[in-house]
Amino acid sequence: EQELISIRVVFFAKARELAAVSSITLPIPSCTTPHAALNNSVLPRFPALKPLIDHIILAVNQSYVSEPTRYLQEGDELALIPPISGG
Amino acid sequence: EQELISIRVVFFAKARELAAVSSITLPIPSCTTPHAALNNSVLPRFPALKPLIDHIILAVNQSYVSEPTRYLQEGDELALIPPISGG
Amino acid sequence: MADEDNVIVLTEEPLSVDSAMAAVSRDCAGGVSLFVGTTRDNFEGKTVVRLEYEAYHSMAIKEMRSLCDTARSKWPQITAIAIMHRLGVVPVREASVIIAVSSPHRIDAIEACHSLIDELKARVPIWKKEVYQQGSQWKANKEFKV
Amino acid sequence: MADEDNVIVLTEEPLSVDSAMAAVSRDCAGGVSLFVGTTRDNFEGKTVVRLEYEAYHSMAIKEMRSLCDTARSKWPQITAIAIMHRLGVVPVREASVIIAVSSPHRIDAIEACHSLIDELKARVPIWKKEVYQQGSQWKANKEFKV
Repeated sequence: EQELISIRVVFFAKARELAAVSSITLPIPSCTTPHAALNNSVLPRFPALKPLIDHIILAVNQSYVSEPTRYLQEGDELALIPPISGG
Repeated sequence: EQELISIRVVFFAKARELAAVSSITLPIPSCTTPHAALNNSVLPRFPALKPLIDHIILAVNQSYVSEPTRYLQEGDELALIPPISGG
Repeated sequence: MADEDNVIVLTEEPLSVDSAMAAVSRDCAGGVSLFVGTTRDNFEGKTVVRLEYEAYHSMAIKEMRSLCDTARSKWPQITAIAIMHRLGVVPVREASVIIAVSSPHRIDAIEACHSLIDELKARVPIWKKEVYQQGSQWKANKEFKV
Repeated sequence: MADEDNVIVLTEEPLSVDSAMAAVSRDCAGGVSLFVGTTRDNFEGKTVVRLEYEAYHSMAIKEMRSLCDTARSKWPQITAIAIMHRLGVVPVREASVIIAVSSPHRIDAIEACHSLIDELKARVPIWKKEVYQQGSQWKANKEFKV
């Protein structure tokens, strides 16, 4: 039985509309990358996000995810960021 | 006896300070270029302008003088423009 | 350099160029460059009724602070920066963003201000929904890259 | 294009960024770029107490109109331009010049605004006397060429 940790997932703009929720708390296996969490834990719960998924950038704890990706930690905040349009 | 015309000469900034006057009406020979008017009619009346003269640009009727220069006309306004510093 | 020399605002209140100007005015500054993004009344033939903005608030603040740091490292003479972004409804003609930069000489303020609006559009997680007479659409900045 | 789309002001009254903004705001504009030149408190180690400006009024107006025409021919998308210059005494931190340009897309407003302040410094017959604690000096823009 793999150890589970708890992360917070936040949704914005089009992602929030499609998911019909602003944020959730989500159990995921430890040793999960942000992209794995998206594909294996978030998407199955929110299939309506599929059309948007190729345009989403991820952020962890308010920082854009860059390579190499570290594993998510207990209490991390994972953000689904659709294309931005500020300014 | 050469025909005389009357022009207005206006002085600004450092030129106004050195000349101790803002504007004068000046008789000059017809068929006089702006630079000839400056050298032959203005400078002799205002020798205090000598130190500034190399830095002065001329304008006729609110337009910078460009080559070739036309002769001044009756009623023209000749401006002595020291280096500008607006903005 | 103090926090009051980098003024960052996210608000649902109307933005003011005078307050952006006041935020960056300094005795030692000779030039202030400002950029104001306003709501335009049309997009590709459609009439825009209003814009609606939302932000990932905590990350937007963080990214805007980072933009200030980057600008200051590229233009060390900058005396102050203000970045103000409006959230919620922004009617036609009103300001959604104001960027102001002051410096002793104008070239630094002008270049930094221009760079800051470009970088804001590329990095700061704020989203705009364009509301037309018929329908609406989430926009995407072409600058968004990361 | 009407006269109210090129707003030119020479005044001894304080200048306001809000009024420059208002002068160029248009429903069809998405961006406004402003430049504000302010009185700096120092020059080459000397404390500046104030600036004093004078203009060849009629020619300054004429040259500023010409700057608007040139900007509009280079950036045809410009919706409005405001050029405001203060005359007389301008205390430290106050604005001596404000340039504002609006357009549907920001790059035109930004580039035109930058060009206009450069061209104003090169062509418009306005003079600045810098007054120090001890003495004063007429300044010269390095851009002055003609």
